[in-house]
Amino acid sequence: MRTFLLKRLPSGLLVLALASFLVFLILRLIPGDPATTLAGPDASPATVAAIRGRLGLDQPLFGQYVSWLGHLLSGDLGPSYAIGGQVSDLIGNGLGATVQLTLGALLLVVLIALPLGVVGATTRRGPVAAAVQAVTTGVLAVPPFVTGVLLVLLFAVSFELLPAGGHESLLAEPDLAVQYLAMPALCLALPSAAVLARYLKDGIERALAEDYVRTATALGVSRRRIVWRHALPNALPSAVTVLGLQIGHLVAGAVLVERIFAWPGLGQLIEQGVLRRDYPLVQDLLLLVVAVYVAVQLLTDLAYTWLDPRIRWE
Amino acid sequence: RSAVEHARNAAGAVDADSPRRGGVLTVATGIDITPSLLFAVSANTLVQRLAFNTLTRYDDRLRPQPELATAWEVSPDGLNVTLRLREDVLFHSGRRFTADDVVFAVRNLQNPARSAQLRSTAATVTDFRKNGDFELTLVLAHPVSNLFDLFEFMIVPDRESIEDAVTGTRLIGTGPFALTGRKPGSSLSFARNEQYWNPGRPHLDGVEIRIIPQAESLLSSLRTGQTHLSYNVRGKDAATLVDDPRFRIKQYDTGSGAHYIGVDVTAEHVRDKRVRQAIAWAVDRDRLVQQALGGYGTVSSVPWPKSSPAYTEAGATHYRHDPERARALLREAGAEHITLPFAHSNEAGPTAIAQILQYDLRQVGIETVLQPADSPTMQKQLISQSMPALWTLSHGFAQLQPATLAVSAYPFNEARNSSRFASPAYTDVVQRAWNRSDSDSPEARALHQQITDVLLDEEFVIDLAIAGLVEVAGRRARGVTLNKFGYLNLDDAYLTA
Amino acid sequence: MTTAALPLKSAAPRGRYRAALLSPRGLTGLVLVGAVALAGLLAPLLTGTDPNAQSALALAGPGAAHPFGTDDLGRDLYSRVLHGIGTDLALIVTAVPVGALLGCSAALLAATSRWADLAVQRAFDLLLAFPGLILALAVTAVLGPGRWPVVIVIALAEIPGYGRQLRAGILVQREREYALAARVGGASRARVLLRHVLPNAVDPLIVQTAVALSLGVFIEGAMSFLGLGVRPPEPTLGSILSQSVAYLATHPTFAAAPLAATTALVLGFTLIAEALNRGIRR
Amino acid sequence: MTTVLRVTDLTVRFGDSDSQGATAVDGVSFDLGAGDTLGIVGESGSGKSTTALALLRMLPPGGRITAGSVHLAGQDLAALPETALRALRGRRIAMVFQDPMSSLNPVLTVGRQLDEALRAHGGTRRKAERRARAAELLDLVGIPDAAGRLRDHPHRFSGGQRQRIMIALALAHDAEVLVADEPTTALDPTVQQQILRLLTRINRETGTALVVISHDLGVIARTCRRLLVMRHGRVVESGATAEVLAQPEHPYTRELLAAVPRLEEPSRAAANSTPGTRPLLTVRGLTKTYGSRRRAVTALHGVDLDLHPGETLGLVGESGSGKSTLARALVQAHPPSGGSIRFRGEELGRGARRDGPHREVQLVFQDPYSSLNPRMTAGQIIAEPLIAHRLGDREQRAARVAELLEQVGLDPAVADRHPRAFSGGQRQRIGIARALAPEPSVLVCDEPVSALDVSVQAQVIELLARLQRELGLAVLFIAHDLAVVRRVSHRIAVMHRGRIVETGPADRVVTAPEHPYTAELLAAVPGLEPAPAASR
Ligand SMILES: Nc1ncnc2c1ncn2[C@@H]1O[C@H](COP(=O)(O)OP(=O)(O)OP(=O)(O)O)[C@@H](O)[C@H]1O
Ligand SMILES: Nc1ncnc2c1ncn2[C@@H]1O[C@H](COP(=O)(O)OP(=O)(O)OP(=O)(O)O)[C@@H](O)[C@H]1O
Ligand SMILES: [Mg+2]
Ligand SMILES: [Mg+2]
Repeated sequence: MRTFLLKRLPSGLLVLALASFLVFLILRLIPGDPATTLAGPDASPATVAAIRGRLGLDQPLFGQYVSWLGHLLSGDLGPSYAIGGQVSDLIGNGLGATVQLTLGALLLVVLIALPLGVVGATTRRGPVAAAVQAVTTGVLAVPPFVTGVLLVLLFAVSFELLPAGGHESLLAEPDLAVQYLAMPALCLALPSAAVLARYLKDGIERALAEDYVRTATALGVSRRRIVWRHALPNALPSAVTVLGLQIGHLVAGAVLVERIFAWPGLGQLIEQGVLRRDYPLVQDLLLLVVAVYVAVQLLTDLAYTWLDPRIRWE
Repeated sequence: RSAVEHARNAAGAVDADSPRRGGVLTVATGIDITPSLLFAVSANTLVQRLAFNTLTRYDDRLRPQPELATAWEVSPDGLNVTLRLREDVLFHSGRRFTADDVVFAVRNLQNPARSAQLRSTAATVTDFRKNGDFELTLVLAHPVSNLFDLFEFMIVPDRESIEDAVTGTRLIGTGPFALTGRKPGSSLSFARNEQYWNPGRPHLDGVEIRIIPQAESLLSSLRTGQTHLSYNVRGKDAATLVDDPRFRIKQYDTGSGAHYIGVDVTAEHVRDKRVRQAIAWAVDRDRLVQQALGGYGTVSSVPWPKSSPAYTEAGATHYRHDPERARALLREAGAEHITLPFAHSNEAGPTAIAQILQYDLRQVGIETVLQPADSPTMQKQLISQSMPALWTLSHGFAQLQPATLAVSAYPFNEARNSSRFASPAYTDVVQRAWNRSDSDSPEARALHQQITDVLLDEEFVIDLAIAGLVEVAGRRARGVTLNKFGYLNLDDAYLTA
Repeated sequence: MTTAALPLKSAAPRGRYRAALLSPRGLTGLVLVGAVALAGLLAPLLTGTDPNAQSALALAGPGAAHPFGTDDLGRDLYSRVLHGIGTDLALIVTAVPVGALLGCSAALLAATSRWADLAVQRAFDLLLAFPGLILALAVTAVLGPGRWPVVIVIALAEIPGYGRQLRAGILVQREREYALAARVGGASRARVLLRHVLPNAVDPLIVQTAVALSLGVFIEGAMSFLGLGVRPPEPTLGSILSQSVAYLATHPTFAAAPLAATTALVLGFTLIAEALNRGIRR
Repeated sequence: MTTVLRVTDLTVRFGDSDSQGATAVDGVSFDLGAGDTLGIVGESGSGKSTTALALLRMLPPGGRITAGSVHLAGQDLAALPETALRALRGRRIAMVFQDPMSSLNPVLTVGRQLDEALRAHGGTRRKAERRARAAELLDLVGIPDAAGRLRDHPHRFSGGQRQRIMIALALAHDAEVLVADEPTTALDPTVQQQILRLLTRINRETGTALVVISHDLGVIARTCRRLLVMRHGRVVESGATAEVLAQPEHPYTRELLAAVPRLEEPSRAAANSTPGTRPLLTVRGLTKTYGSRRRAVTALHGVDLDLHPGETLGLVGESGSGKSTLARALVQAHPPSGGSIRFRGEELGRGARRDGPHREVQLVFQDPYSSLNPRMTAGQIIAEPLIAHRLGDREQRAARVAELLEQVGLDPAVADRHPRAFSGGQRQRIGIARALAPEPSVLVCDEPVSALDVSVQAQVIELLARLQRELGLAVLFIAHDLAVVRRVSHRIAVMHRGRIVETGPADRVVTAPEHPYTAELLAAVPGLEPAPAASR
């Protein structure tokens, strides 16, 4: 385990370094300029130039990159250009909400996908199979920006069951927070859950055709147990891979979902930052996302070796 | 506990129909403030008049009323303006407001970094003469017709915390509410300023500004009672709420800006002004107002809203939907089958407008290639004069003294604009309209008419419609007003049960 | 001499795929996808209305003149949806194979050496770690709006999915004894990989492809929603849907037709994938 | 004696339609009384496994019971609904599958799988009790440190051990009928003896009726009172084991008995060919360590070996002693950790031919199930080495494939069937055909005949002998059936715990073993005379 981590760490760091460069470059590829957004709609070119000077945007690109990295490594994220305040505070404020949202969604993904996948793999025809098919299809066919608005119209406007948007801290007000969380998390989770359910279903069907299932059947193990205890564990390693991939989609999806539900998380912050070309903020945020993602991949690989004992750590 | 109830109760239970103390008013807006643009008019100007005050305030007919300045006097030559200030005003920090703060406020706007649109007007103030702490004379380089636009525009900040203000961490002013918390991209919270100079005001305990970027979600938050007030409801959504007794909808005739087609007058084909006029004739403005603005807007060929001194019926209706005439003009100009690039913002609303315009132009033989871009990109192109031949955007600043438009709004700026339009005649008439101390004399009106005539003839900015500024308020929110720049004034606002 | 005289022939793989597609499930899928695709391909024949022709009659409900009603700019939704299907299919049919090809090549490359594997894996991480919004913004910014950025973003998004699935399959299969046997028989590394391991490792890619095709429509929609999609006024299912969102409460029929089309496509892809999978396992 | 299992007229067909299909089991009938023991022997591919699977209605996809019935305690298993059938499986009728490698769940620990078996029928035992019972079962089948190994996953066990775990699973419920399909193919004589004793004991003590399928008549003779001989899906002869063995009636049975190699028979190798003097293959100090440094398993400890042209070297040894590891090292399938392998004096894995196995050294894999590519047809599999070594054009290859199939006793028409559609023994022969395809001069056979009935086995041995005679083929013959090994080998090497403990002329090693382990092995070999328990 420790050797595994030690082996993976350098490549992880390399990814981060590469990512930092890409992040930096991509932002500068996008047209528009933080100075013009800062200067406002009716500013004169002189003002813009002055702001560029103040922000150091007139420096050579490589110099800007190095100075950003330097600050980053010294732990000083510096001030944001356009949103105001320190980048570290901004990220700190949004982090909780986003973690709440993505973890909530992740939980829902698993809770939805597992039964859908299992039932999908075991029932071939009949109303249940049709219902499962309908759900997995519908959810993948309706994009989240429609789902989100529909959910709000249904549960907030018509039935007045849940608030239309907003956020409460799970730690401070757990009972309210859950109600605020319900719709955004669901909206975020549904597409990933449908995808995961697909793979689970496929994996379970595959496992059910294997000889060891024949063994279990011959032992008289009940169908239910065969599916859950014998076939499912064999489908899990690949499902975990897919889940790892889906976490990337969750983070990307958070941008959209946070927007629809006015959720004060990092997704909103990224969007705001991009819309205002707040370079330091977006750079740091994206790098954070990359870091989280690299960590998630590491975890999935660990989970993989844990779920499939045949795979060794070398 | 139900979060739905909880969200509504955030407003506090107040039961009478008369102005009552208490409650937190929740305002929904589509976009967060940009702290660095605190001293400029930007997409979100809700906070300016909450945390700050201005020197004077316009009434409905652009007549100044006292705020921090209780009296004022302009010398006959228009070069000296003497202001008498309130003496009982404290900043949120507890410091007393004096003439020095006005001096600072004006100097602050002269700083290009503040990006104040009325910087040119502020820059005419060359000297300050104080008579004690509460009287002050501003010395101007030349008379200007839009001085009180400046006083309506200029918020008076605390000079000690100005750097915190432009980073959005602390807003110290003299206004009715003090900023208590900001979650960037999400919300701003304000609490009542207990030492507010206006006695008994404000009624509200606090104000919460919620940023809800998704238009549908913003509407839902109003409909569920989670928020009480918004100015960002799309016209087409407002239209669906008109008959709903839970809402009051008010349209300000100052407009929230005007939609226009900008033209690069140096670009091929459109450098001929007949082509530009043809475009003006080609657009079906009525359909645009109906389909893109949900009927909340006024068809207009000029920038001026009805409230402007420069408004004339003839000017507003100068160009109508007349494809025949457009075709004739194009024929005359020898530009019958042309293709032009056409930039627009990639948000849903502007994209719809651009498509309508594209379709109308095609009907007269002008093909356009739409170039959607996000707003920072548009803005950069606008400021750096790198727009393609055509673009569509909206502009402000026509709701005030007409001279302000031509010296402060970038599309119309006589010295430098995105259209690369320059004409001595335009410069001359603009300067004359601006360099005078009055704006409602017959002479001034004649100058305004001349400006209008130039605009209508040259059509480097092709005005299409004045967008309605729509206030959608839940039944419970009362006494809400905006100033001419869209600063939210909640001095007299209250919540009913 | 004893011969197990049972000349029982197992169907050739191609035959099995065909049989799978002709199962009720597969046929339903084919019919669904075929019908939608045909409608998209034949759009110019099926409707004489210009999909971009506007009129004052905005947001009309379904009727004789406009079978699906009109959109907010008075354009005929029937014509727009049909043309939109064509555009979407063109997009995903170019993007998904490209993404699949790149992803699979990367997975094969990863199978050649430990270093290649590490590099490819980390490249996937990198590709996945960027939120789609940023990727879409950057690509659109560089290329300008249009079809290609959408194709590229979809393709980029599919690469890691294909790559990882295939890599996982290859890792498992290559340890199987038949691969070793092939090597002992003298097959080169490339031949072992391509001829022996690959055919056994591609099964999960069937589901992957169904999901990828569905996600293609999905991504196109998200990009349209963010204003980064195909250049307006060209209709796409995603752009029609994102327009319709504003009218979900007041004019729900606006969204109905594009949703029906995407649902039929997704369901069709799923059914075909399931049928193929069952065919293989049989 | 009451009848617990009555099989009447059982018929199984493979394939979709009748025209295309094939009858694998054709009207098989037999009765099994409580506490009875029945052996099924027969030709490879004669339908033994299919019969066994049909008893529990667990046929692979494509297989259907088209006629007949299987009555277990009055219920017809062939017609019972699935749920009712489930209640019987494992509890009243249990089964050991022929292929232990893929029949254990790779991601569940052995303890979990035993636990699942124990709780399958709603047993009221508590967790600790089940655990104790699981350990007891593992111990019964002779797995050392049973309690400790419950936590291990199947891949940590050797082939023979896995086979025994399968048996332990089947023993979980003291079923009335236990069907064991080739339960001892992967076991060396000592362990085999232990397992057969266990089965006999269970039969005696709990009255479990046994159905043992084996191609090894010695195993049947030792465990079963009655015997059934199958061929082409039909029962050709049945009766008491002792009688059938003593006076076979059907010509096939006679043929079978005649083909049974006996340990007492001297080696025929010398008569077949005379080995050359210069060794073809020289192995010196070969070591092989599996796993990482911390959890290393050393499978080979400095093995020395010489193989001469035209020679057959028999290799016997305990299960898990490193025979397969050695075989793989010889064909360059796994790089050795130390030592050298020289072929015609040239070091393998060095110099010019660095990257890959040598055409002239081929291997027949031990596991006929996993070593055949499931996506290829038998013909393609056999043709692979020809393509790889660019031997012949398409038609020549097809001809060669047909020839090879014929040589190993398969109909050339089966060339376009996939491995799934073959029986265990048939697959093994496909593996042999593949190894022979590129005309090697050294053939390493890892248990090439373990799943073959004696007549096919004889045929394969004759094929190898002919190749040796005509082409001077050198064979390393790994097997646990000492009689076969003695018969085919010039010399025999005995392996024990990664070392070769004894090498010598075949007859000498069998008649006068020097190493105690060799003696132990020899003592455990089952003969054809029925065991005392069976002759009650
Ligand atoms: N891949 C592996 N990783 C770790 N250990 C292994 C591996 N393969 C084999 N071993 C171990 O190496 C030893 C020798 O295994 P090998 O397969 O050579 O035995 P064998 O003599 O062929 O036995 P059998 O007669 O059961 O086939 C065994 O103890 C086994 O547990
Ligand atoms: N899945 C299948 N599809 C088609 N034919 C099959 C299938 N499985 C087995 N067969 C055929 O059925 C016949 C009987 O096979 P079975 O496995 O019962 O033989 P067996 O007697 O157990 O032989 P062995 O001793 O070699 O294991 C064989 O000829 C085989 O080719
Ligand atoms: Mg068999
Ligand atoms: Mg072995």
